[in-house]
Amino acid sequence: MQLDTGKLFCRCGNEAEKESISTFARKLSLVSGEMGATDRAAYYEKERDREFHYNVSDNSCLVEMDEDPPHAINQDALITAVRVARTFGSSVFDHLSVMRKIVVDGSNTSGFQRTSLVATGGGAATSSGIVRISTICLEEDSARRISEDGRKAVFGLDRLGIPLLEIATEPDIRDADHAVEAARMISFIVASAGHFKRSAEAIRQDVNISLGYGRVEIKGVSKLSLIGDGIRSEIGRQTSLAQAVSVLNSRNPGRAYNIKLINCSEIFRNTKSKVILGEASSGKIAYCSLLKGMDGLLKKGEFRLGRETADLVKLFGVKGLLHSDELPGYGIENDELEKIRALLKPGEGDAFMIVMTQPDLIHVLSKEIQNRLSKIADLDFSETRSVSEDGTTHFLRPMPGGERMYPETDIPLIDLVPVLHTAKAMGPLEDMRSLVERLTRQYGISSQDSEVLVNEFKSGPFLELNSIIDDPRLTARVLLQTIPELERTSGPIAYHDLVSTFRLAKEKGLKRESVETMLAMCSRGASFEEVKASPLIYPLSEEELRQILSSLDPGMSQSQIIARIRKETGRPINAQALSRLLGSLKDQEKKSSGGRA
Amino acid sequence: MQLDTGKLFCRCGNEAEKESISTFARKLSLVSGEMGATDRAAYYEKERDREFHYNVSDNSCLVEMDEDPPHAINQDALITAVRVARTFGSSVFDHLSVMRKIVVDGSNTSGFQRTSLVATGGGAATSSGIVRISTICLEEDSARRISEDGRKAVFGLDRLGIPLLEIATEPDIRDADHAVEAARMISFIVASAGHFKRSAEAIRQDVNISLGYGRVEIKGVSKLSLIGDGIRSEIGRQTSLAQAVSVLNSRNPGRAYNIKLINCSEIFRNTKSKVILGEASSGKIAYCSLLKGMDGLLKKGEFRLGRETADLVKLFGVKGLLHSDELPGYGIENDELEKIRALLKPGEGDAFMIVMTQPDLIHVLSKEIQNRLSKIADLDFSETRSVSEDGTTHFLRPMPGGERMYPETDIPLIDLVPVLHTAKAMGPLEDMRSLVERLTRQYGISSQDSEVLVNEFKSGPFLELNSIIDDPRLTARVLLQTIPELERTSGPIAYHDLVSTFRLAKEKGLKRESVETMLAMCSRGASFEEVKASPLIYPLSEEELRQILSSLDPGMSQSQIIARIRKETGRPINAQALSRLLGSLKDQEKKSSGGRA
Amino acid sequence: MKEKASFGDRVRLSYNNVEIEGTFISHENGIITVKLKSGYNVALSDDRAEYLSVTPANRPSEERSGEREISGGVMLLATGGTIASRVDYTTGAVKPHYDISSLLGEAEIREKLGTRVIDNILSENVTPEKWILMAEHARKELDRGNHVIILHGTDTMTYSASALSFMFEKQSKSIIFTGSQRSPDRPSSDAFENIRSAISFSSLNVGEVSICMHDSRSDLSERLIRATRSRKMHTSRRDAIRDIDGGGLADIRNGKVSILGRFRPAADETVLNAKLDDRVALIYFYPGMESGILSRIAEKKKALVVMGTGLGHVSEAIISEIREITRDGVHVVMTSQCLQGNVNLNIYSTGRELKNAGVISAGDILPEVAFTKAMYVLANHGEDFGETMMKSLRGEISGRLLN
Amino acid sequence: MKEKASFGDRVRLSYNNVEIEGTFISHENGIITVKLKSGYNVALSDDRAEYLSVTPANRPSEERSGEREISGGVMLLATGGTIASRVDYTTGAVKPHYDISSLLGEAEIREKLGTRVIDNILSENVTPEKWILMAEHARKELDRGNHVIILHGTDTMTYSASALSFMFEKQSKSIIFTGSQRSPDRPSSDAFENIRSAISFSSLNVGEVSICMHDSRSDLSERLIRATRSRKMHTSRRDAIRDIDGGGLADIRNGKVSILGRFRPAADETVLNAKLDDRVALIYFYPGMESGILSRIAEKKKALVVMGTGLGHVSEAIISEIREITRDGVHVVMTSQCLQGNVNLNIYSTGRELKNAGVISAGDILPEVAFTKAMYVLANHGEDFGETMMKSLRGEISGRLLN
Repeated sequence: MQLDTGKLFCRCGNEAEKESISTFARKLSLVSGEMGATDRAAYYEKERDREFHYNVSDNSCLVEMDEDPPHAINQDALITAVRVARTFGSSVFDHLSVMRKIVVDGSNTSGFQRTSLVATGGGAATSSGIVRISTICLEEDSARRISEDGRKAVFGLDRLGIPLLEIATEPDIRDADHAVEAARMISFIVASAGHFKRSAEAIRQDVNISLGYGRVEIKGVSKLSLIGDGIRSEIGRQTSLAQAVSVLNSRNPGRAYNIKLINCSEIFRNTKSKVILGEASSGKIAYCSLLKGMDGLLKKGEFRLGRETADLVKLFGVKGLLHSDELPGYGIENDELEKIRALLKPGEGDAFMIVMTQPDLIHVLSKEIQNRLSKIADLDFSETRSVSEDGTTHFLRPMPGGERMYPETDIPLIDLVPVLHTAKAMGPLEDMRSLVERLTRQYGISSQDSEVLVNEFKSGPFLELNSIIDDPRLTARVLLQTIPELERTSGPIAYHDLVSTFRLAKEKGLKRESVETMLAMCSRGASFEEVKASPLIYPLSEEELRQILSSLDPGMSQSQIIARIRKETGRPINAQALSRLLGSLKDQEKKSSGGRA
Repeated sequence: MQLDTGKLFCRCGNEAEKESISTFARKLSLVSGEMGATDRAAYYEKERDREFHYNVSDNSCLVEMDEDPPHAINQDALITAVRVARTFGSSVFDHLSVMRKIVVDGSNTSGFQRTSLVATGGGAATSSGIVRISTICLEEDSARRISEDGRKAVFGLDRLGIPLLEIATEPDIRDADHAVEAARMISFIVASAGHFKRSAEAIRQDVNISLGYGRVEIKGVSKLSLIGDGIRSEIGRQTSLAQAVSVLNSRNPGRAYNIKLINCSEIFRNTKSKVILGEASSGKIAYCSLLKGMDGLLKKGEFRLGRETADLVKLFGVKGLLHSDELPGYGIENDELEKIRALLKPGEGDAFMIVMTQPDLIHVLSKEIQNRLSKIADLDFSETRSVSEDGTTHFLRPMPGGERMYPETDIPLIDLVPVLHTAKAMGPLEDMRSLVERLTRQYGISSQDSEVLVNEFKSGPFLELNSIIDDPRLTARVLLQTIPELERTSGPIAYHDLVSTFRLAKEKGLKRESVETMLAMCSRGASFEEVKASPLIYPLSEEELRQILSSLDPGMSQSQIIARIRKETGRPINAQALSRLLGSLKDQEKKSSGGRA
Repeated sequence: MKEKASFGDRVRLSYNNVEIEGTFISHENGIITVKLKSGYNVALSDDRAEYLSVTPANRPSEERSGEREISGGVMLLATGGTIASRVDYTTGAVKPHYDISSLLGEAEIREKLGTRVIDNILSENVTPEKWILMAEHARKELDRGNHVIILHGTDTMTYSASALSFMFEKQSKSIIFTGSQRSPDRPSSDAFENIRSAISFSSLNVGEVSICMHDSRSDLSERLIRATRSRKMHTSRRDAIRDIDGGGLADIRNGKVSILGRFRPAADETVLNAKLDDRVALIYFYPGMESGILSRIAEKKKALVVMGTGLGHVSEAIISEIREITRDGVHVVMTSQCLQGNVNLNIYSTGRELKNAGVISAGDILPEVAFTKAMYVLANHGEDFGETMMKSLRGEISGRLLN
Repeated sequence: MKEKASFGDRVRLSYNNVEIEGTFISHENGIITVKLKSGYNVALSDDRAEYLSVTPANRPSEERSGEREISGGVMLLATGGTIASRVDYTTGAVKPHYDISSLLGEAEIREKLGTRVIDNILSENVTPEKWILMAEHARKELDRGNHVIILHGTDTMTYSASALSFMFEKQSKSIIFTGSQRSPDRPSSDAFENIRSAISFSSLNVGEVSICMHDSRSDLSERLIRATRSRKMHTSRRDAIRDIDGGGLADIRNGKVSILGRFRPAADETVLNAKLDDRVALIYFYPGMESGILSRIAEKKKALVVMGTGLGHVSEAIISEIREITRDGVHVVMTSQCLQGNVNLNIYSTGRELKNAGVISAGDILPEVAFTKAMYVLANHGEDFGETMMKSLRGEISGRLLN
C-alpha cells in the first residue's frame, strides 16, 4: 500500500495539482533478463507492440520520465518499511538491494518497476491464528492508466514512483472472511506507520489464490471489501472452468487446439450486424476459427471458455469476439453462419469464433489464443487477474516468472543498519486494539467512535487534525460524519484542504458551523483560496446581528430567530453574541416600554 | 546604388526567397555622438518614441538583427568601389575607416548605418562639361519600410546590409536634364563594375538642391526619370515658399510663431465631420492652435504652408490636420468654426489649425510645429525630402549634421593597399560609348540594340546570359522585347529564373519559342521547378507531330498547319522536323496516289 | 615624439596631393585619424601626410561624474563592462567609462535613484577580491535601505552574481545584476531597457541575488534569473544570459511584471559572510587528457572543480590522479560539460570509481557556480566542505529536475 | 580466498537464523549476493552468513559473438559505450559488453546488415589513437561499399565523430555515429530506435560524418546532426545531443525522413587522412585564473584551445601569458564558454590585445570541435595552421549565424 512520504526515488510529492503539463510517447523493447532468459509475462506484453503516451503531472520530474537516473532512496519510506517489519517480527536484511522488475505494459516508463526485499518472516496474529508473513518489499507504484485504445495506451505520471509497501503472506488464510481480516490488520500497521491519510478503501491489495490449478494473483484489489468478493468469485470461476476442461478433454483426447484464423470478411460483405459493421469501419477485418470440442463450453450454464478467450483478445485491441454458443445473435444471420460452417466444417461438439482485427495481428493472435486454451486444458490456471467493482475477476496477463527481475544498477546497495537503529529508537507500532483504547482514554471520545476511526484507518488524520484544533469531538465528527456525508452527496475533499480548514478555524477561532461550511464548499470544488475569501464562512458580527434583529418581528423566539437568520444570510451565528444581543434588546424594550408606561 | 555582391558585413545574399521567417521588435534610444553633442536629425526621430518591428528574411542573419557584430567586409564590394573610384580618377584612401551614421528612424536595427569614405575627387565628363566628384562612399543599405502606423513601424531585413556605393558630386550640375545625364553616366560605371543585373530604374539616387535657402536632399529617388521631375517640382516649391515667407514676415515682424495646442474636443462633441469622428473613434482628441499671420498662406494659389505643417505632423501618426484656408469643409460647420474663433481669437491675417492626436503627444507636437515654422520663416529650407511617383516631394526629416557619425568600433581599420593592387590589375571600367561599340562589333547585334542595352544597364545581363547560350540575337530580343512586354502585361521575372531558363535552353537545345514560353510562365508566378516540369515548354516530338498531322486535312498549307498545331497544343514546334514530315507525307501521298493511278 | 596636434584641433593636411581638412582625432601606429566636416573619419599614413595648418580648438566637454548618493531607494553600482563602456578613440575599441548617469533618460533620474562607480573593469578581469568589494558596497546600500542594482559585464556576470549570492546568507533588499550586450553608445543598446526593468524588478523585494537581462531578441521583455541558475549561453545575443532549469524568477513584458517561480523573499536583516578562499580551479576534461596536469594545478589549490563528460566522467588515467589529489586533502568536485542535468556517479563504473576516489558531486549545479560556491564553502564551512557542497544553499541545486 | 560457490550455483545459507535459498551471484567486499527464486537479490554480510549447501548448476549460456561481415550494405561497428553496455555483476554497475547483435530484433537482422566489435571502452576513455582506429575500420567498410554506423558512448561522441569528420576529406558512403542514453538492458532503452533510424538515414547517402540520436524525449523521432555542429547538452535525457546552430541535417518522425539542412552528398571516392597530432589541450578560463598554468600546459603542446568568456576573452594576466606562449610557437585558438555565437576579437580591447598576441579565432566553432580540428590541422596542414583553422573544412564554422 502507498506510503504518504513523497516519491521513493525522487523528491516529488505524492499528490499532483496539475495532471498534465506536457506529454510524451514511448515504445518498450524486450530485453534479456539477468540469467540470459526472457520472461514470459514481459514477452507477452511486447507481443502487443504498443505505443505508450504519458501525461506529465506537476508532481513528476525527469526521474518519472525515465530521463534521469533514480535519486537517493526516500529515507522516510525506508524507516516506515523497517518499522512495519519490526512490528511483525520479520527479519530485516542488513542491506537493501534494489531490483528492476520488468513490466512492459507501459505502466512504468522505464519498462521496469523498482522493488526491493526489506524483510522476510514474522507474522500477524488474527482471530483465527497467526498468518505468517513471507516477504515485505518496498517498491514504486506504477503510472495510472488513463485510457487504452488498441495499441495506444495513455498513462498519468502522478502516481508513478510513490512508495508502496508490499507484504506477502504465507498460505495460512482459511477463507475469504479470514483474508479480509488479515488484510485489514496488516494494512493498519502500515497505515499507522506510513502517515496514511486516506480511507481504508484506498488500500490496494494483491490476493493470491491456489485451488490446485496453479497460483492466480488478483492484482490491485482496491477495497478491503472486494477481497472477499473477489476470492469467492474466483473460486466459482476456477471450479466451473475445471469442469469445462474435463468435458473438453474428454472430447479432445489429443488436445489439438489448433487455432487458425481465416479471413471471412467476404461472408459479411452485406452483413447487418452492427458489431461487425462498427469494427469494419475502423479498418478491421473479420476472421474465424474452429474451436475443437468446445461446443457448449464457451457460454452455457456456468461454462465460460468464451470469456477466457475474449479477455485475452481484448488486450490486443480486439473488441468483437463472437462465438458459436451465442450465435445467431448480434445481428448475424443464419445464412452467414451457414457460410462460416461451410468454411470451417465443424464436427460434432466443435464450436467456432469470429474476431474483428487488423490483418497484421493475425499471426500473434492465433498463437496467443492457442497458448491460452492449451494452458487451460492442462488445468494450469495460473495467471494475473484483476477484479471489478462487482467482484468478478478478469484476465490481465500470464503470471510472471522470477526471471523478470535483475538488479537496479543505478542504485548502490543501501546499508540498512542505520535505518534499523532509527526504527528501534522509534519503538514498535501500536496495534488496533491498543489504539482504540488510547483514543477513548486520552481524547474522551466514545469507544464506538474510536473503534470506527481505527477500523477505517482514520486515526492518523484524527491525531493530526486534532493537534491543530484541540477539539477531539469536532475532529471525530468531521471525520466520521461530515466528510462521509459530503463525499457521498457532493464531492471529494482533498486532505490538504482539510488541514487548511482546521488551520484557518484555529487561527480565526471559527466553530463547527464554519468548519462544515468550509468543507461543503471544498467538496463542491471550490479552491481553498476561494473558501477563505468567502464571507459565508465567517460568523455574523455583532453589528450585523444587531441590524438584522432590528428588522425582525420582536415576538420571535430565539430559535425562530436563528432559523430565520440562517436562512437569510447562510452564515454562521455566534450564539453567545446573539444571546447577549437578545438580552440587551429585551432590556431596552423593557426600558423603553417602561419609559412609556 | 546597390552592388550585387552579397551583403557588406555578413555572408548573406542580396535576394530573399522568404521575406518573413520570424519577427522581433526594438526600441531605439538616443546616444551621444563622438564629439559629445547630439545630432538634430537623430534627436528628432527619438522624439517620436516609436516601436520598430522587423520581419526576418531568409537572406539575413544575426548581423542584420544587430545580434552579432559585423563580420569582415565583403571583398568584392570593396574591389568594385575602388575600381569605380579609379575610373573617375578619384583619390582612393590607403585605409578604410568604417563609421556609424546615427539613424534612429528604425531603418537600421543598430540605430546606425555603416558607411565609409573610399575616395575623394575625380570627375565624370558629361556633354555639358565635367561634373566633379566630391566623395565616393561604401555603405550598407537600410531595411525596407513595409508599413507605418503611428508609433509602430514595420521593416523587412531583406535589403538591410546590401552594399551601396554612394557617389556625391560637386554642384557642377546646371539643370534637371544635366542632372539626369550625369546620374546615368555615373550609375552606369557602378553598374558595370558591380555585376548590376536589374533595370536602370532600380537605381536609387539622392539629389541635392541648393537655391539659396539651404541644402535640400531628395532621398532615394528610385528612378532616373524622377530626378528631373523631382528637381523641377522642388524648385517650384521653394520659390513659392519663399514668397509666402516674405508675406508672412511682413505681417509678423517679430516672428512670434508661438504654437499652443488647445483642447477643443468639446466644440466637436456633436460634430458631423467624418474626419474628426474617424480619428476620435481611435481615441484621438481635437486640438487647435492659432497660426499668426498665416491666413491665405496655408493653401491659396501656390502657397502651401499648410502642407509643410501637415507633412511634419504625419510623422507623429497625426492624420487629420485641418486649417482655416480649407475651412469650412470636411464636414465642419460654421458654428463649430465660430466657437474655435471665439476660443483662439484670431486677428487680421491670422489663421488657425485643428489636429487630432493623443494627449501625450501635445507637448512635443507643439514644439516641433513651432520649430519647423520658425525655420521656414528664417528662409532655411534645408531638410531631407522624398519624392513621389508624380514628382512631388515630401518632408522626411531635418538635414542631419556631421555630428551624427562616429567610428564603427567593431571593425578595425581596413588596409586598402592590397585592394588597390587588385583593382589596378583588373584595369579601368569601360564607359558607355566604348561598350556600345564593342557589343555591336563583337556580338553582331544592331547598334540600336547595343545602345538600348547599355543605356538601360542591361549590358551586364546580356553578357552573362549570352555566355550561357551563345545566341546574341535571342539574348538581346529577350532582354529588350520579351521581358519588358511580359513584365508590363503579366508580372516580374526574377533574374535567377532568367538564368535558369537560359541554362535549361542550352542543356535541352530549346529554341526561342520555348524560352519565351518559359519566361511567360515565370512572369505568371510559376516556380522554375513547375516551369521545368511543364510539357508546354518542350517542342512536339516527331511522333507527336506525325499523329497530329495524320488527323489534319491534307490540303492545309504548312503555315496553316503550324497555326493549327500551335493553337491546339500550345507547344513549340520543331520546324525542321515538321518540314521533313510534311515532305515525307507528300511523298507517301504521291506514292499511294501513284499506286492507285 | 611630440604631436603636432591634439584631440579636437582643427587641422589641414596635404595627403597624396589632396587637401584634407577636419578635426584631429589621433596619431597612432603611423596613422593620423582626422574627422572630416561630413563626419567621416579618414585614416592617413603619416609618412605621406603633411600638416598645412593646426588651429587649437575648444576641447569637448569633460565627462560628467553623475554620482548620486541616496537612501531608501534604488542604488546603481557600476563595476564596468559593456554597459559602462565607451568608444576608446586611441585604439578605436570599446573601453569602460565612468559616467553611468548617461544611461538614464532625464525622466528616469528620479528622487530615489542613486548611482556610484565602484570599479571600472572589463568583466573578464574580475577576481574574487572584486566580488568581496562588490558585496561590501552592496551591504552598505542594503543597510541604508536601498535596493541594489549592480551594472556588470555579461561575460562573467554569473560568476560574480553567484559569488555574491553565496556570501549573502540573508539580505534585506534585492540585489540585481544587469548589463548589456550592445554598448550604450549605440541607439540599439539593450542597456536602457535592462536598467529600467531591473528597477521595476526591485519592487518585488526578492531576497536573493539575481540577474536581469533581455528575455528575447526583442526589446519588449526582460527576465529576472536566479544568479546561481544563470549562464551566458550566446556570445552576442541580447538574451544571452539564460536560466538553466528553473532559475526564472519573474519577467516583464510591455511593462507588466509576472512571477515565474518561487524565490526567497527579502529578510529582516542582512547577513554577509564576505570571505572567499580563491584557491579553487575550474578544469575541463577532454579525451586523451594526460595525467600530471591536474596534480600540478592542485598543488596550490584547496579544491578543483572538474567539468567531466556526461553524468560526470573522466578517463581512467585521470581517475587515478584524482585519487592521489583527494588523498592529499584537495577537494575535487565533479560537474558536467553538458551543463544541463544531474551529475550522477552511481550509474557507470567510471562514476563509482570516482565516488570511491572521494569525488563530490552536487546534482545539477552549474560548473561556474560550483566554482564560486567552492570558494565560499572553503572560507566559511571548510570543515564540512563535502556535505555543504552537496546541499543547496542558494537554489543552486535543483532537487527536482523538470527539464 | 577460494569461493565456496560460483556464479549460478544453487546455494542454501543460514543468515541471522533465517534460511536463504537461491542462486549464488557474487561474493565481494564482504557481501554475498544471492538471487532468490522470487527474483530478488539479497545482499548478506559474509560474517553472519553460513553456507548450508552448494549445488553446482548449469552455467548460463555464453554470450553470442554476433559478428557478421557483409559488403554493399550497412555495417555496425561497436566501440563500447552505453549502447553496448551490460550489467556488471561483480560491481553491480553498467559495463561494456561485446554482443551487439542483441540490439537488433530478429526482423532487423537483414541480409545487408553486418556487425563487428572494434573496441570496447566507455567513451570517456577514448583517445586520438582510438579515433584513428575507428577511421580505419570505417574506411575498410566504405571500400567494401558499406554504409557505416558506429555505436559509441554519448559522452564523447562529438569529439570522436568530429575527429573522424576532419580525417575523412571525402567519403563514398555515410558514416553515422549513434548511441544510447538508457542502456539496452532495459525495455525503455533508446538504443533500438536510434539504431533503426541510423539505418534509415544511411539511405540518404550523406557524405559527412553525422550523429543520429533521439530528437525529443519521445521515442517517435530521431535527428541526424552534422558531427562538427553537435554537442551533448544534457547529462541524462534521450535528446541530449543537440545540433548547435544549423547542424540539423535530417529527421525521422514516425518512420518518415525529412531533410532539414544542406549536406555534402557522398563522393565517388574516399580520401582519409588518418593522422592526428594529439599535442593539443582544451582549457577553460575562469575569473582569477592564475598565470603559470597555461605555460606549464603549453610546454608539451603544439596548440591550446582556450574557452574564454563571451566573445572570446580572458583576463589581462592570461593575455600576457598567451603572448609568450604564441611567441614560443604554440598555437592558441580562442573559443567561447557560451558555446553559441561567434568568437570575435575585434569588439573589445581585450579581444584586440588577444588578436595582437597571435590568438586564432574561428567564428562559432564549438570548443570540442576546435580541439579535434586542431589535432587534424597540426598533423595535416601544420604549416598553414592559423588559416586552416579559420576556414570551414567540414561545416564546423557557420558563415551565416541564424541563431
